[in-house]
Amino acid sequence: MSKKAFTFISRTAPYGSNRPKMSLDAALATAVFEQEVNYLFMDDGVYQLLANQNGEPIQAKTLGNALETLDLYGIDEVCVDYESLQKRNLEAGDLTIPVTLLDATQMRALINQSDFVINL
Amino acid sequence: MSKKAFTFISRTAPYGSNRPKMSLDAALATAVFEQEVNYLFMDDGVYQLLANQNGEPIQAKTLGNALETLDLYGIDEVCVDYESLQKRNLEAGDLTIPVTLLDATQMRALINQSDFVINL
Amino acid sequence: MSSLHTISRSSQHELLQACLKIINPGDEILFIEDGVYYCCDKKSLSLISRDNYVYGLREDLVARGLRDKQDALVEVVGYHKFVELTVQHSKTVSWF
Amino acid sequence: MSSLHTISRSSQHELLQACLKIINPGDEILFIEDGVYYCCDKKSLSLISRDNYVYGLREDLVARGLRDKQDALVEVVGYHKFVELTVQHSKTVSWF
Amino acid sequence: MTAYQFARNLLDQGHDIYRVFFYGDGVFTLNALAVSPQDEINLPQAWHQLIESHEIESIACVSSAISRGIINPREAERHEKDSVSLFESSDIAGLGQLVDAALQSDRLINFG
Amino acid sequence: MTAYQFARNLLDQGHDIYRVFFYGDGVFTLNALAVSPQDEINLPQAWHQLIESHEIESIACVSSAISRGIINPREAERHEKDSVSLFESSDIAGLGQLVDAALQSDRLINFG
Repeated sequence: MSKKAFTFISRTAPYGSNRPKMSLDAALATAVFEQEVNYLFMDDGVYQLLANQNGEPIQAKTLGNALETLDLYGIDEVCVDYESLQKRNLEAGDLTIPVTLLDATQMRALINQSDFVINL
Repeated sequence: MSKKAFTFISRTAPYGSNRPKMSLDAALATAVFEQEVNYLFMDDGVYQLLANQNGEPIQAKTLGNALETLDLYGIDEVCVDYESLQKRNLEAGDLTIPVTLLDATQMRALINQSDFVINL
Repeated sequence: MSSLHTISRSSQHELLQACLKIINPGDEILFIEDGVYYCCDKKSLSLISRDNYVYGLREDLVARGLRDKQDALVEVVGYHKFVELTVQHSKTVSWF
Repeated sequence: MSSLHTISRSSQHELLQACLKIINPGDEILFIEDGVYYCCDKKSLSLISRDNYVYGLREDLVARGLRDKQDALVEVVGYHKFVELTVQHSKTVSWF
Repeated sequence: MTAYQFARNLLDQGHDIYRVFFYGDGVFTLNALAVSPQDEINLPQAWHQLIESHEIESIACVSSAISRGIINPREAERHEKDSVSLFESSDIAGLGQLVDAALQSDRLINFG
Repeated sequence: MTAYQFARNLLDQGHDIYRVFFYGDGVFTLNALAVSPQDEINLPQAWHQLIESHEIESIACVSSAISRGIINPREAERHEKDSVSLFESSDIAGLGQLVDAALQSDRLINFG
């Protein structure tokens, strides 16, 4: 079976809902199948990447730490919508892992070359 | 027991979620207890009042019809945030029941005089 | 490699803005569920390029009292066409 | 008859705007859950009148990596104070 | 989670809970069949223990509960189901119990 | 509801469904204990019938299902629960089944 390109788009904040965790789990499962996996954070999704998270006081797993495993699963294309970051007064240095900042043209190209685009 | 003033605020569109129905059911239950009930529609909640709804094609109960029962339960203060209506290019004539249009000052007074304010 | 984009929540959720950031020429948009409120929202619809054709799902428009109120830009379709659209495009991107 | 307003979702959901439409002088605002992102959002905070004191829940700030990043306008409190605030005000209005 | 932490702190501070009323998707919080991953809190279990240890009255709204399959033996029999899913520390009743609680209590606090 | 109508129309038009995968809160759609008001559609029941009559493979994601108390006899035994809640027309399996379905099918359609 040939390798397909999956792009996961995550647009929601961590902890407030289960969606970021669902998206991450699905992406990791896809990586296990040795497919090409891209991860794109947009809108409130960029909050998932903030450094110094600590889920302990609300008895939740720290999502920021979980995202650090993307690398271990061979998902190296972790992309962020630059505009979403700017709008929240954040910059790459505020984030817990290295990311690729994309503008609209680059995001369009990423979506266009993907076989599957999964918003979770 | 003295009569208390309950104000229900409904801010979400019908059908897409269960929240409008939850709000309506809670308001009707409150009216059954012979309390003062005010109903305030804000933001997407004003869509609940649109005339000519018909839930049949999506196998749902028609919420617009259900709102017509507010009157039967003695809930006559059905209020709408005028700004939310305007923002959606709607006017009172587009709605299925008669409503009282409120500006911010009037909404503040309504909330201030309420013993309970319930957002559902 | 064109895409069908389904949008299923009202403008309060800003899904159209997110979708428009990544949409490609030739992609099409289908408004479903609470997304059909966009079908009567000239201002939001004006943000969509003419390169992207726009549909609204009839069942959801009827339920919400919007049938015959949709903008002229929007083609009203049923589930039959919804299925066909997912076949015509190589992938479907669902915004919810 | 003052109120405590709790806001529990991020600015993407525009709960603060709705709350500010109906807030009265002397009412207070407590940001909880995803609402705590507002605590670092100068622009949104500037919409709040000085007649309305603003709190952020510590546990939710810490979880999200926002501890010590909140604006000077925001007083950080724990659950103990959260309970006290609901007692001090005659009613609590929850925005979610 | 917030509601649970709030309830615990409220009790620690010497206040009383007249009733907890679970409405809408909130009734899933009373699902006795839920199992959490080992490193995460089991919120239904935590609520169940809090309710039992403090003898709190806990009600799941009947229409919310049965439409979501959160049922006790009584509702299971009525609707001819073989299983039950509601913790036995909670009961099923109508929305009147919410209105009554608002009227009987000093404060009504709502969590989304 | 939209996903159900879509699936029905797709089958009517002569297409095949390789697999339906329920994830997150979607697993509640497979809750056999849910009872709807008489004048409303029982969506879990409708899905169950569609799945049975067309012999569709239907999977509930294991982590989503057990954390939400949607369990079959196998999971009930494993986690020492007395009740089951999953329709017997569906099975419980891992996320790999979603990835496999994407790779084996001509189209993957996602509903929120």
